[in-house]
Amino acid sequence: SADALADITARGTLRVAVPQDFPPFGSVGIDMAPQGYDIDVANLIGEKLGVAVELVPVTSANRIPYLQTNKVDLVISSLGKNAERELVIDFSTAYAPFFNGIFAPDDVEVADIAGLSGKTVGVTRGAVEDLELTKVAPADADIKRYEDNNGTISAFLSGQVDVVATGNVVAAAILARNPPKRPELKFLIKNSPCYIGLNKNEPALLAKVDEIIAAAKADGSLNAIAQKWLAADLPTDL
Amino acid sequence: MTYVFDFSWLGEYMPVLLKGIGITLQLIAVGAVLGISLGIACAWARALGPKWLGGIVAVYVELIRNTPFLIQLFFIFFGLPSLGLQLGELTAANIAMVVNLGAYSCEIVRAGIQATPRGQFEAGASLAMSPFETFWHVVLVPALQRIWPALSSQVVIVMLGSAVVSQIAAEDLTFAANFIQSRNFRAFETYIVSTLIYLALAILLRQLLRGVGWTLFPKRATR
Amino acid sequence: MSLIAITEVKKRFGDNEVLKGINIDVDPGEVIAIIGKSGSGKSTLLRCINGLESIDDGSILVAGAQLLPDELHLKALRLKVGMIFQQFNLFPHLSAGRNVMLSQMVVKKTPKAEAEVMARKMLDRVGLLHKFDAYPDQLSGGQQQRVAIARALAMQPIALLCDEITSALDPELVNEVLAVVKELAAEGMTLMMVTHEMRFARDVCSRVVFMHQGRVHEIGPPGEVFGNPKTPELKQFLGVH
Amino acid sequence: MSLIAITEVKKRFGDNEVLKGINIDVDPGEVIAIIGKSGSGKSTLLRCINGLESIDDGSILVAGAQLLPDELHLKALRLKVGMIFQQFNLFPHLSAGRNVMLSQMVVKKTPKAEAEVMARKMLDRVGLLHKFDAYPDQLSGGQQQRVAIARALAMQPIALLCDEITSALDPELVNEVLAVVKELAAEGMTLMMVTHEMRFARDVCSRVVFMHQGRVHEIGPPGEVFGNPKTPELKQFLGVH
Amino acid sequence: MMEFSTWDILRNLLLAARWTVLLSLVSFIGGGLVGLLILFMRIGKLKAGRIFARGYIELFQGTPLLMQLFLAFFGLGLFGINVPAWLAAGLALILWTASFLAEIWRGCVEAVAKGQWEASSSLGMGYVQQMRWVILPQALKVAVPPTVGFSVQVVKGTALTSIIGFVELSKAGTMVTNATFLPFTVYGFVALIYFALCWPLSKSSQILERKLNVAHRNH
Ligand SMILES: Nc1ncnc2c1ncn2[C@@H]1O[C@H](COP(=O)(O)OP(=O)(O)OP(=O)(O)O)[C@@H](O)[C@H]1O
Ligand SMILES: Nc1ncnc2c1ncn2[C@@H]1O[C@H](COP(=O)(O)OP(=O)(O)OP(=O)(O)O)[C@@H](O)[C@H]1O
Ligand SMILES: [Mg+2]
Ligand SMILES: [Mg+2]
Repeated sequence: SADALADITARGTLRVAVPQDFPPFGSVGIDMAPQGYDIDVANLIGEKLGVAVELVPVTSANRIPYLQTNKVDLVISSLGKNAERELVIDFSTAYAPFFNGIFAPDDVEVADIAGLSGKTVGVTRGAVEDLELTKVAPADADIKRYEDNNGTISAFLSGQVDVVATGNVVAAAILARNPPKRPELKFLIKNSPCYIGLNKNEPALLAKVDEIIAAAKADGSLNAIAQKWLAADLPTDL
Repeated sequence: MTYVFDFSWLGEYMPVLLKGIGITLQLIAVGAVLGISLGIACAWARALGPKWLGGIVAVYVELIRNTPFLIQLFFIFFGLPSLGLQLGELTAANIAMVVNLGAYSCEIVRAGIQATPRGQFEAGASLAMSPFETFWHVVLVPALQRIWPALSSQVVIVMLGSAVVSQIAAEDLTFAANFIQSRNFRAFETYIVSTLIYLALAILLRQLLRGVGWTLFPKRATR
Repeated sequence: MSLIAITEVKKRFGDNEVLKGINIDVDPGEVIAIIGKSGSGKSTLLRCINGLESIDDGSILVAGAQLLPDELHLKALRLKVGMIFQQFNLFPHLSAGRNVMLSQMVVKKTPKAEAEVMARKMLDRVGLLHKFDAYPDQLSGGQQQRVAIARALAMQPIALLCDEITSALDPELVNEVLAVVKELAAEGMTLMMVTHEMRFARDVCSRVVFMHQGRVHEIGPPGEVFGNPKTPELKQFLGVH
Repeated sequence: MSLIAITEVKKRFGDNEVLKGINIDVDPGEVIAIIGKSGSGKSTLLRCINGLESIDDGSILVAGAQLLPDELHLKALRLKVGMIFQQFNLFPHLSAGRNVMLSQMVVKKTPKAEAEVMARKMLDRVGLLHKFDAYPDQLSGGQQQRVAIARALAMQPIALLCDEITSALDPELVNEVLAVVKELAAEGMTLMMVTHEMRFARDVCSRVVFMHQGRVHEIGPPGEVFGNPKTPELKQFLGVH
Repeated sequence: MMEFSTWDILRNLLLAARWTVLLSLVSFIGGGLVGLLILFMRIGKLKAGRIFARGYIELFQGTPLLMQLFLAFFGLGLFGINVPAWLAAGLALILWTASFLAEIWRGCVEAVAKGQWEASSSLGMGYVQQMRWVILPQALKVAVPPTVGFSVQVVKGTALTSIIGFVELSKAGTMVTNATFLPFTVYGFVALIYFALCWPLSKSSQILERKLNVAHRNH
């Protein structure tokens, strides 16, 4: 395929890898259809490209292979960016904010990053917060990396970890369920936004996606998505 | 599509891989030793033990054999804490392996016991050995020898099945592979490498078990 | 006093009454041959005496002690009475020596060294000392049966029960086993043996029991039983016309 | 011309030379008994003649045709020479009748109805027509062996090889099988049989082959071989002193 | 987020279990056919066939099914061979199942007494005729219980197809858990459904085994 953008237009569908295990970015409704921030962004891009959208639910283990084997055109799956990853795929401009926080019940004392020393911290393997936490956590913090968000939350709720690192919105989703153990925000690690992933050497597609994101930021439609799923405005520096 | 394979990350992530291999090996070592022991005990209970105990064991065996390992693992790791039993992920993984292999080896060993000629039990009895002494000294070794190949295959199957312990953050070989590919997005390379390692481990394990069989059963015990 | 006193013993398998009231008294040093057609209950009788089958009625006394079906009594009984089977039933995973040592060590808690001395002595007695380290499948049938005898002897029983111990052997091997039994008889061991070797029974036994349909049909010294069978059944069995 | 001509046949298993140059010529209608100690190569010889083992040297001619180890020649040979085994080897999943019908239908493509007629005829010949629908495990050993004979006969062979066909039978059942064999011999069937039934060999056979250590040690009419054994080995084997 | 009722959870899991059943059936039927092929190679007269079959069995029994699925779907995709997920899942499951069935069945064929080969040879039957009329019918009887028993492994094995996008029972369980945060209810149901699928199979294999032991025409 010479040009992914041309292919998409010719095909008339945009195939997007989206998460279904990471609310509020992506999960399923009672009809098992994907829903969430990432899904809305996918639909937005499809709409702007004038093509139908085909959502492909993925996990952190297979989202990149889907892209690399050309089974999807874009990965909109709350991807974080690092130098290593940038060698393999390209990233668009940021399309969503992600506030990484450290959360723990009231009675656990953690004031800052150094306070994680000696603590067991749960995190979802390969997620934005995992990359960030790995960078900044003290050497003697015991980081447990679970397969998916579900594992992380279950570990926290069952007391297998003292502390979780996750997005504020994710923690909010848990709090909304009134669990026996309440993940209260202790401090934010970093605001590390999410990017759309796409194959290397697709300048036309990359440019188009960036253009659509920029336009959506400008016309407030992206902000509407943020309001809907994160119950907050987009940060101005995104 | 022209994908360029790149294994240059191997050096950097070697410690992660080695640790993963180490944990997988540890899991299978503990699982095999304790699991087979549990299996033998359960097989005794089912084939020769008191009826009520055999009944309990039967329920355990059926439950384990008819539900996925992953679900069993989840119940041990996420479920037991609500009963006040907090286990680390490695302990939980080890227990799950033991419980799982225990159920399978119970059925295998039981078949071996049941294939024992009745004369062996009677010879033991007529030498004034108690039923348990007869089982332990007379029946067990030939029974194990009879089913050793089947047991070995089951151990390899469980070793390969141990991959799912990565889901509770136990840092086995599959965890290592998933960890690496979540950092560098080199999924193919990491999965190919880990598949080859699993294959090598499976072959090695099979050989090892054959060797164990040779030392445990130096003589052709079955007829 | 008789060493083994069998009184009105009955045994049923389901509806099938296999022993219909057996009475035999065996004196110390006696050698009893039990003969009879297939299915007449010979094996069942021996198995009852060894407690491998429980009896439904009657009593069995060995050296004055009653046979009761609990583990303690059974163990005590089996220490007194050894049994040897048609199929040898050697433990295939143990060498000949170990076969003989095992029950001493497990049951009597004899120290290993002592058990080994006894095993060597017993294997020597059956002419197989040189096979101490051989495994059962390296031995001929006759040798295996002799190891089985040594194994039973090592428990120092006061009586031995032998159930067709030469029936599974090739004709050439029968004699080596019978020679051992003959020697035991000569040494005063009390023996009850089911056998088809009529010549052997005639030569070695003090009494012959002819069983028929679960009953002791004739009993007496071999000269009488073989020389002058009284019942038509025994005559038919012996092929006397 | 001899029906089966065995010339200088040698057979090795690894280093173990089991047949060391066998020469026997069998005329049509002859009944040959092969006797000898265990391990002397009797079974191996029969198996070679039937092509179950390939020979390393020498030649075997059956009805003038050379035994060659390719499937076509083997099949032709086996249509001429039937074999019956110690362990009967009936097909356990087929009734007696089906056992006899199968090879006719599969190998000779005989139509089913015709095969059934033949099966009934052959089962009748061995006295088992009434067992046509019985399965092997419903038959006694002697009956099973007779079905095996009927099965071999149904292929209308010109010669039959029998390897200790009564050894696995209880003494009472031996005679019913030997009676069938005797009848076959009387009808002129060419037979080569390994047997331990010396009396039978003496009564029925035209010649006796004594094998010893892979060689034909003595051969001759039964009167001569049994009445006047020449070699010490045969004497010892027959228990003549 | 919409609320899942217990019924919603169960309904979605049951819907997803249809995939589990379908995938199991596919792998079992396909795996049976391929397994038969491998079996014939493994016990056949052709040396190359035997070596291939041994290597095949070693490879597919020696690597995790998860990786086999991954490589069948994405690995082939890398070389531009665009296999749809159902094909990749079917392929990997069939090849994996076949490797186990071939070994199970080989044991059964070898359990047929040597005398059966010899008797049928001496009646003039060729290799194929022996197999068809004498060996396989006997092997088949002993093969049924372990084969049914193995099908339980296949049912559970289908869970791994989620790596290539199948939303079967296990995956549906994870997805619903992520939407509901009710791991116990959800996984409890998942375990129950698996048990309901697998237990009858286990049980029937045991019953078959007992039946065969009673009516043994195999000696
Ligand atoms: N465990 C058992 N269950 C049911 N019936 C049995 C059992 N053991 C033996 N019998 C039956 O009891 C009867 C006597 O059997 P037993 O073995 O004592 O005969 P036997 O005289 O030793 O014969 P043989 O010479 O064949 O050994 C037979 O009819 C047999 O079928
Ligand atoms: N398939 C085989 N592989 C190796 N050695 C064999 C094989 N078959 C037979 N032998 C050996 O060949 C020799 C002759 O065996 P064979 O079975 O022909 O003896 P036999 O005269 O029939 O004895 P028996 O009376 O015990 O049946 C024996 O030493 C035996 O161990
Ligand atoms: Mg008996
Ligand atoms: Mg032979």
